Amino acid sequence: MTMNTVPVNHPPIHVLNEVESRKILKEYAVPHNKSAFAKTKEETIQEADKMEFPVVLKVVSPLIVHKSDFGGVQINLQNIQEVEEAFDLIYENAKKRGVVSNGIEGVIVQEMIEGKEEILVGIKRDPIFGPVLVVGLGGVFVELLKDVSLGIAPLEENEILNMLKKLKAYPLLNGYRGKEKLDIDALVQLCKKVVDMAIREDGILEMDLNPVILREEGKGAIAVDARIVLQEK
Amino acid sequence: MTMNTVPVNHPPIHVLNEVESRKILKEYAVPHNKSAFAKTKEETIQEADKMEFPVVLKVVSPLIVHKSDFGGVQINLQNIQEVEEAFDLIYENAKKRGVVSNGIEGVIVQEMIEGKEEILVGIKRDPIFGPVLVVGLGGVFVELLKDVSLGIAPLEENEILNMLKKLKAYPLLNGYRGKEKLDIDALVQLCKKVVDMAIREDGILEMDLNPVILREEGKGAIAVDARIVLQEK
Amino acid sequence: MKNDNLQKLFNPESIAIIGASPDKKKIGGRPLDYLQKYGYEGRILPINPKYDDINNLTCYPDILSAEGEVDLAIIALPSQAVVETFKKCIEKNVRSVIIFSAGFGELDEQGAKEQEEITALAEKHGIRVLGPNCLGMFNVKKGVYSTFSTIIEEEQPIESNIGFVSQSGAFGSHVFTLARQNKIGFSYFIATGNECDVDVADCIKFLAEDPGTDVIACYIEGTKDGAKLIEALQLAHENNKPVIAIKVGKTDVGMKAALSHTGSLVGADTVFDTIFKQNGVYRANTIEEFLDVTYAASKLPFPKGRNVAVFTVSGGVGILLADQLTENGLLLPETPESVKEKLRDILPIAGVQNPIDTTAQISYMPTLLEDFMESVLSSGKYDSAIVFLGFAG
Amino acid sequence: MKNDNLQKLFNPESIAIIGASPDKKKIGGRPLDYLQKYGYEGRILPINPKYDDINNLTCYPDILSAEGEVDLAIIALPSQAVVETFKKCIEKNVRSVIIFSAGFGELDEQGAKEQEEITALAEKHGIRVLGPNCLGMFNVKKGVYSTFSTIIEEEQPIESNIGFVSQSGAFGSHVFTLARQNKIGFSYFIATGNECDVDVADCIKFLAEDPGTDVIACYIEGTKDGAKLIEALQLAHENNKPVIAIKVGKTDVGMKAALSHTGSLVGADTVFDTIFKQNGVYRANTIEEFLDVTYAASKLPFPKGRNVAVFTVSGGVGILLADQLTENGLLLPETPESVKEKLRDILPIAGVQNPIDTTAQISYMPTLLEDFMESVLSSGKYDSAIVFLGFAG
Ligand SMILES: CC(C)(COP(=O)(O)OP(=O)(O)OC[C@H]1O[C@@H](n2cnc3c(N)ncnc32)[C@H](O)[C@@H]1OP(=O)(O)O)[C@@H](O)C(=O)NCCC(=O)NCCS
Ligand SMILES: CC(C)(COP(=O)(O)OP(=O)(O)OC[C@H]1O[C@@H](n2cnc3c(N)ncnc32)[C@H](O)[C@@H]1OP(=O)(O)O)[C@@H](O)C(=O)NCCC(=O)NCCS
Ligand SMILES: [Ca+2]
Ligand SMILES: [Ca+2]
Repeated sequence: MTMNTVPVNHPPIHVLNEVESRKILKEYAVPHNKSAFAKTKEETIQEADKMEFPVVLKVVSPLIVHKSDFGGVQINLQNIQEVEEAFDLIYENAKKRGVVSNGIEGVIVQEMIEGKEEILVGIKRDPIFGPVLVVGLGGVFVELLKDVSLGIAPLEENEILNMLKKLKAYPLLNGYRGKEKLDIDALVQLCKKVVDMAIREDGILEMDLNPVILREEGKGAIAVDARIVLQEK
Repeated sequence: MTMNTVPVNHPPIHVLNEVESRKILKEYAVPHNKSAFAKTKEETIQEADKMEFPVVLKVVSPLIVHKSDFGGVQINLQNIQEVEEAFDLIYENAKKRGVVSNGIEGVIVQEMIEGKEEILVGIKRDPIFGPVLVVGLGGVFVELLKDVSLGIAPLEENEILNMLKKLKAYPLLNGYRGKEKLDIDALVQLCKKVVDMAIREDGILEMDLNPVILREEGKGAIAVDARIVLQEK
Repeated sequence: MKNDNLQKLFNPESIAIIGASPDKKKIGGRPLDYLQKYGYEGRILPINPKYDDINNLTCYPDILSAEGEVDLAIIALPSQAVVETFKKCIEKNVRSVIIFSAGFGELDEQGAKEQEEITALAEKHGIRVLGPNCLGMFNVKKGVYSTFSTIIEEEQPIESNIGFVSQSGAFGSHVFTLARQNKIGFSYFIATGNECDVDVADCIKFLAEDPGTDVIACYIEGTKDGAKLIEALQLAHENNKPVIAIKVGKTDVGMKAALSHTGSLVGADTVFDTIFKQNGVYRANTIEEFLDVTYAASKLPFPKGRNVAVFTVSGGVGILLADQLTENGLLLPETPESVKEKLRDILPIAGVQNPIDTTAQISYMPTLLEDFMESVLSSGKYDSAIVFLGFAG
Repeated sequence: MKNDNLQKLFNPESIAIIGASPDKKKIGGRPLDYLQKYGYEGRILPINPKYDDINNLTCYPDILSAEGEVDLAIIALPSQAVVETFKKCIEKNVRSVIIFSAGFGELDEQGAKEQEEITALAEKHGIRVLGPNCLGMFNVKKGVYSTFSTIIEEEQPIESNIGFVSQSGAFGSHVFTLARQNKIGFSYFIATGNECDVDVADCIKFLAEDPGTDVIACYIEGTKDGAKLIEALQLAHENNKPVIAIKVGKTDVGMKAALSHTGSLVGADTVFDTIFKQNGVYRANTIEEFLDVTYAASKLPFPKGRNVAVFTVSGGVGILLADQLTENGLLLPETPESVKEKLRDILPIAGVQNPIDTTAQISYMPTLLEDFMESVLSSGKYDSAIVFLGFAG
């Protein structure tokens, strides 16, 4: 047969920013930390005030790609005063590297989530077979060892659990060497919601929750960063 | 043929403690951090005084196996005062768990080495083929992924380098994702010395340098823990 | 009705060959020759304006003048004549068509257009089409040889419970011939060609429902309809028919890219791999493995568990088998103590620990293997047994 | 002198068979039969007090009364008689001995003691011993058939440049027979049995220095002298003779233990694996792979680099080959643009990108493959070529 698994003409795509992406997560009740966009220092303080401390600030600027290297991410802010200082610091750091205020759209304020492992949860819509769920442990496991598990939607909870069990790094989630077990169940639930969302929202071409923070048993799995790529209609 | 690769009668063995093991390392110029055994607080202070700060204290007691869990390891001690406090803390922690002074032989004081990766360097003497060098990255790479490289002595530098390159984790040593390259050359030299030592000292049945601290290029590879198993003659 | 016509395609009571020829070397001459010499019992209707009769069969000038109902028409004409002829088949109410002719989607724009026209007409009229650019198929039990492949020229194919569908005619022919050399036969052999209508998924579904097929072997390069393929694999799984697939294109070009986003972790081949795993398909990496696993699945029941007893005439091969079984997730539980004693009573020098070594004494004690197997397997501890006899020392 | 005697063992001018028999079915009758019927040109001296002559050869009552020098004595007597007979061989100044008899180290304490005695005597007198408990050996070129194996009963072995040494007689026989079915022969076939003196390393060294042997195949279960084995493998490597090994016992029991110390990371099999890798030995995992790789190494030169051009009659098989080559670290560089044009000139419908698809047109254009290969390989871009023709469609 003539090979035509890959369509030749890619339709135009649209990459949602973190704020836009989180709106979709919210709609489908995918657990994620509280997060808000703020244009000014005043707005930043207002938003932080509605959250549980500690919080994190991240710069939002089309000019700044590697936020952390840039001093554009300030973590572990314990109170409003630290938030104010961090806001100023981010703008100073940007200025030092040549980005002044009007090159910055604002900041994202979000609750800081601490956990035991960082997980990549992703979706890729295959042109022939539809949404593919991808999970793996963040960092070297995904990047260096390509230790990821794939599943074609639809997927039941037990199928997702089996995907996790196929990871070489799975023992790290399941009480490795006497350490506490992590909340695998919550991770499965989160993945299930992500898959169901991808089935419903057929405009989603690609999605990365990277990382999802996984905590001890009973303490949940929470996405702290999100990126969604839509297909323009 | 009749299978007889494994001898039936194991000769008696003798496990050297860290202090004894380090003596052998010194003899063969295998790089290791300065380390001393001290029976009393006074001796501890004297020994620490001869070292470069920061230092580390570790309890020495046949009753205490998992030193860290026990509060038996105190790191990053910047001056004599902190050493004194740490000494007391170790004894207090032990007491809380039911080990009083006469159950404790003393402490090991050693210079604290910070680096980028922890490497396992080991020797196992095969009854048929002699010393086998084993290298791998500490933690999950060795323990979970069994990502180790083996080499039969004798081994030249280039052979040892090839062993390192065969590790799945090798990229982490070699400037992974724009990070600094580590001192692979120093690690190779250290391994070479270990292999030559094992060839000369035919009483060495098994040896673990776990970990060897590997630092950025030019900054060396230094064993910070050592355990040698001898065959009794 | 569409599926009924799949029955007419693969299991026809009457076959018209448009472009039939008395010359057995011609592409239109071969199916006629095979159908006749291997005793097809349905009606054969050669169609060719040049002849009144071919090999003692009435030959019709065109399909419209053919007598009676036609379940299947084979079109073996140059590509220019295909669309027009196909339309006549529709007019004649032919239920299914196989188009051997090349020169369609695989060749150029013009060909692709004509192929699309055939697809649209087939859809509209509920007529099933295999091809174009296709080697055809055969159904051994019913003696349906709708193919011009020379692989069956010398000898009638062996019948078995293995259904084989291939997206490549050349690959299919090669595997068929290798299989025959190993005395392995098939229930159906189907080459799908350009898949303008019937595709590999349709064929898997058909075989999953065919009572004469217990195992489905397929060669896949790709598909246009993912959901249909998954459905077909699930159907086979539900019907307890193992599917063994060989899928080329492992070396995903996309996978070479940086791994920063999910997108770059998911190549076209990894998706196929996942589908195979999710649906219990055995993916073979080599042609040899493809045939070996297919054949094993066609002859042996599925073991109930992972416990294997190994019997050999050579300790070394016993360990070799133990290594390979263990690497593949199977277990070799120890021989129970009481059984060991029984074995030692039968032959003191035997290796009684699983893998069990009968030694070369097997040549001198005619019931040795039988007695050993009886003793070991009656323990109820094992789910399957492997016997390696080797060539005598 | 010890090595000279290895020549006498594997390449003797005179062979005494102690326990020779006119009965071809008896273990002492078979080597005599093989040596005679396959035309051994040296002297054959049957030894047996029961006969004056066997098959027209003078038979001597014992080895001491045998006429002239004896390079090799084969002992085919019950185990009780072996040590005594071996001593007589020393007295006679026999250079080498093969002991077929079982009942030594592999059986019990008593046997182990007798075996040690033989080892000590061999060492002391510089006489080389193959066995005991051993199937023997053969050297095809010289027609030396010092074995009782029935694998060569029906047909004389094929000669080739592959030397084969096996620590298991049963494994050796099986592989020999499989090889012959595939028309693969050997220079030497050696089964080492209990290795009371000559071991697998000695044989590898011998083969590494044998001018008629280019490739060494070996089956290994273990060794007592690690340094000697490494030395032998290094010698083979230096002499550019590929070594293909099959070693059983991958499933290291020790490896199941916790991985806290170096000791538990190093099982007996991983050490072997390391030795193989360090010395360029190809370790095969299955008997099939063992034979395939050995045969390939015996016929083909080593490619100078990793660049492969693939020619097939089937696009699918081309991709399959590309997958497997890539997985094994080889490269399939693109066909140069100018070459592509040449190929298109020859055949417009060809797949001109490496893997190159000649299509089934190869059946109709007799010089197509030749022309394609000439065009592609003369680019100088490729180090090796693979051609897959398959069975015709
Ligand atoms: C289909 C194909 C084989 C026809 O080629 P061909 O046999 O040379 O074609 P011809 O022109 O000789 O026509 C075949 C016969 O049909 C007859 N014919 C012509 N028009 C006809 C019509 N409208 N109705 C009936 N018969 C007709 C011819 O007279 C001829 O009969 P003959 O053999 O007795 O002379 C060729 O076009 C083709 O596509 N080949 C490639 C097939 C292929 O590789 N498929 C993919 C496999 S993986
Ligand atoms: C070696 C072995 C085969 C001998 O068994 P056998 O042939 O039954 O022995 P026999 O007692 O018949 O002796 C053989 C011949 O030697 C003769 N013989 C006896 N003593 C003799 C002596 N001192 N010198 C010479 N000949 C002697 C016998 O008369 C007999 O001759 P015949 O066959 O003409 O009667 C047997 O002991 C054995 O070990 N078998 C296992 C071999 C094996 O499996 N090896 C490992 C392969 S992987
Ligand atoms: Ca599912
Ligand atoms: Ca070396």
